[in-house]
Amino acid sequence: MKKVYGSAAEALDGLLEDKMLIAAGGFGLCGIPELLIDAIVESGVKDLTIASNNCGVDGFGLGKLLDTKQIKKMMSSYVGENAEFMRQYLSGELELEFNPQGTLAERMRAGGCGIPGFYTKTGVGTQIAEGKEVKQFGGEDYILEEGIFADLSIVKAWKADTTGNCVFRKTARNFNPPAAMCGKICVMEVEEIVEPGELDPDHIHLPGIFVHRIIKGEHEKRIEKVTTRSREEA
Amino acid sequence: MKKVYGSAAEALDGLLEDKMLIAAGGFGLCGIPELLIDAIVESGVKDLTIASNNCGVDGFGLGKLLDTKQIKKMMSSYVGENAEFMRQYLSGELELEFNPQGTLAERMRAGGCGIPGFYTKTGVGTQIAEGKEVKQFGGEDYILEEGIFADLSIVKAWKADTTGNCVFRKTARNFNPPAAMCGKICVMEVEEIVEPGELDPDHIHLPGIFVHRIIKGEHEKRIEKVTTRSREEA
Amino acid sequence: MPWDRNQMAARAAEELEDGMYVNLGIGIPTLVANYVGDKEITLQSENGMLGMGPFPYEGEEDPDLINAGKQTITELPKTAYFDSAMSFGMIRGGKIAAAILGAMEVAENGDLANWMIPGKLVKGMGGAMDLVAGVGRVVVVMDHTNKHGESKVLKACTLPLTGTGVVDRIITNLGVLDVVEGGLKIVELADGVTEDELRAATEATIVN
Amino acid sequence: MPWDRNQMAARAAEELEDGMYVNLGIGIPTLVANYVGDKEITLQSENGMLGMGPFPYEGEEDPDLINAGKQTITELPKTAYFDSAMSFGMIRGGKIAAAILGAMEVAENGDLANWMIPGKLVKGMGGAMDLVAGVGRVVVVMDHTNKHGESKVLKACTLPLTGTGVVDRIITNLGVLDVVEGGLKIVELADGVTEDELRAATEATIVN
Repeated sequence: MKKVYGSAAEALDGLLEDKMLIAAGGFGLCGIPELLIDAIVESGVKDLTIASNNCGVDGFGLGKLLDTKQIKKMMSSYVGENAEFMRQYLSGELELEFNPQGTLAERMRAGGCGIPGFYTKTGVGTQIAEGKEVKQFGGEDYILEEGIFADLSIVKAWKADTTGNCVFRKTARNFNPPAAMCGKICVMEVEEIVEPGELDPDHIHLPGIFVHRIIKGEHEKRIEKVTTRSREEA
Repeated sequence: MKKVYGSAAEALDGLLEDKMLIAAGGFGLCGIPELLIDAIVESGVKDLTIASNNCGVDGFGLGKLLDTKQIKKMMSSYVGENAEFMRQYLSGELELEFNPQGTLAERMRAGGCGIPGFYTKTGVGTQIAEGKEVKQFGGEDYILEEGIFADLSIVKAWKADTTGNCVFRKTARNFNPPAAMCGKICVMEVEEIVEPGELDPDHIHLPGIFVHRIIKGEHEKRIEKVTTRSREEA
Repeated sequence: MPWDRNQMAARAAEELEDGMYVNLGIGIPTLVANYVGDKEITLQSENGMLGMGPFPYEGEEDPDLINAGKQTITELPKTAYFDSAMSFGMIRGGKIAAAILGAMEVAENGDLANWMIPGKLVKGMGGAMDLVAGVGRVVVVMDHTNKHGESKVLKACTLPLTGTGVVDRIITNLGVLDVVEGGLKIVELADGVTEDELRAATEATIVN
Repeated sequence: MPWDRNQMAARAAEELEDGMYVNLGIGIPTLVANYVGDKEITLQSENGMLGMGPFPYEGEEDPDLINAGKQTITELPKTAYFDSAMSFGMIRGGKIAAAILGAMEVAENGDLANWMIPGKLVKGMGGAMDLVAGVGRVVVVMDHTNKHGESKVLKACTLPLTGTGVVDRIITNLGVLDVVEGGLKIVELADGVTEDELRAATEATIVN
């Protein structure tokens, strides 16, 4: 079964539908599936619900899908870097379901692992708990959160072998493994494709079983906030 | 904070109590914390409840703690390799709580991740579901399983740095990470201790935050079932 | 003549398609790996491995490399290792296309019993309950009758269940049956086995 | 004279003990790292890192290496990377000894509001709700009053909560208060700040 595709558009061929639920990896602009986002913009698919920790920035990452108004709803923990997001949200054009960051990550992992619901203390007694079942364990309240079962996952890894076994680099791993796991189909973009055997089987972060289609491409890897120290501080 | 201890007995000093719940890593005899088990035998602590996929074999691994009758109850998925286990169980000396293997692993991970309960389809309609809450998601039945919060974890890794960051080798990883995560205190035995920086931060399987005490020692690494093929088959 | 163990394994191998991730149980199911031919099948071992290779050559056994049956095995270029929580994540999450498992009893409604004989055999379910609950397709491979000649293909299981309504196909020494609405449907007869012979050895309802 | 940002950060650093794993929020909490001195503190960044190092030298920024505030950072010899599910596993699981966070409002019962001003600021809670629910000790560092001179240390929060009863200690420009039975207890006054000044700036009940 050939998993390697020639381009993002080819890899997404037949997978996109209006109103679908897409889980996307990345944190801020770090480790985001840039190429697949561009291809989704090109496709014109609309009314998307996207589960992603953030929604990019104005004009980059998932922000591009805001500019084209292809997103109906976001499931995110933090959307503060994006003026267009705020505009669409405050004007009622865009729905937003806030998820605490850890709850969002766990909901994705749970969906990928066949767990439809789990209890967490996160958000108990807050707006986040509204409408959610509360259950006591050991005399303390926990709320029920549901697994996310996405129609499609779009993620970015550093290197993958042709069977989909892959590794991430530093903090670019972030939401990519849980996002990859929770999709019926997972499409992954990488910086390098290698042959099976080139990755040490003990070093693989996400086994190929979770990855259905792979593309390689050039990434801009834009930095959101360049912060440095001067050499004198050393 | 010094995490490296001189011996298994030193590493367990002050941690053992009658009737405690211990989570142990390993699958069969692969990746089991041999040295810590021996030290627990020596300690004479008793009425233990042990969450471990298996209970060793007669006279090796957790089987040693059966011989000394230090175990009151096992939480396991498979105990078929151990005649003394069967004898104690059938005579009523030993309690046994069967957990499907994946449920056991997930219960350990859940405990380590602050999740007191989760729903799974595994075991629905079987003996395992008896007495457990059933809940529907998407029209299908799931049962509630609870996180395991152990008093102590005993696990075995291949290499750890002095801060507890560690790596496992091949299928000796198995239950060790989830078992390590679910203990209030985790004691780990390894084949090699290295300095921080010697393990690539992208290769670490279990971050040091989950590991409180570390010892290095010689492991027998007994093989349960040697199976080979002849060279002619090649 | 009914199929022998290897013929049953060979027949079971026909269930597998190129690209599938598959979990094989202990016993006859393990033999299935010998009959996959050119198909690119990736074997999962639930103790934490994808891409399970054959047994090692003598002297090359590695105590850190075993399968779910605790046998020494080898890795392949495509191998990946992971922990037990991740392993059953992929099983429970439906990422494994098929499991081929042994059984003590199968019922016409797809119920499966393969983990316990009360008072006699109390070894445990291992990963079997997770597998039948999670994988896409469950194929049982077993003898059609037990040592006493009694049918193992029943109207209802008598032993504690591993899962309810989980079996899709049964491959026995006498033939192949599918679990369908109302009972079992004969898909295939073993060479030289007549439909009457198979029906006689089957307690379960057979539908057309 | 009330403490400035750096003095507040220095005071917050005294909360940390050798060997602790700590999560620092954005703003003043980030400065705390500058004042830990010889103590062996390991910083967690909830986007997937333990052992966070300082900002990189100019030209050495790595787009794959950022903190939870999206700033470029560096790694240390003890660094380990992991995914977001694992990261919040350790947070929710109580493995982080302390979190030092900013706040918009804190109430005398330990309620914390630091993520939203309805109709005005709707950025999201990020990892704050998980942190306050999971870590062993929550220390808030903030100015005692807002731009309009109104107390941020309240009888009850007016803004949407991040967590209920989660704050253990409050460090402000005026001093240090602990959440205790019945209200807040003054632990320490900033240099030159009188108890009367602190009480005047505090809406919450102060107990002895």
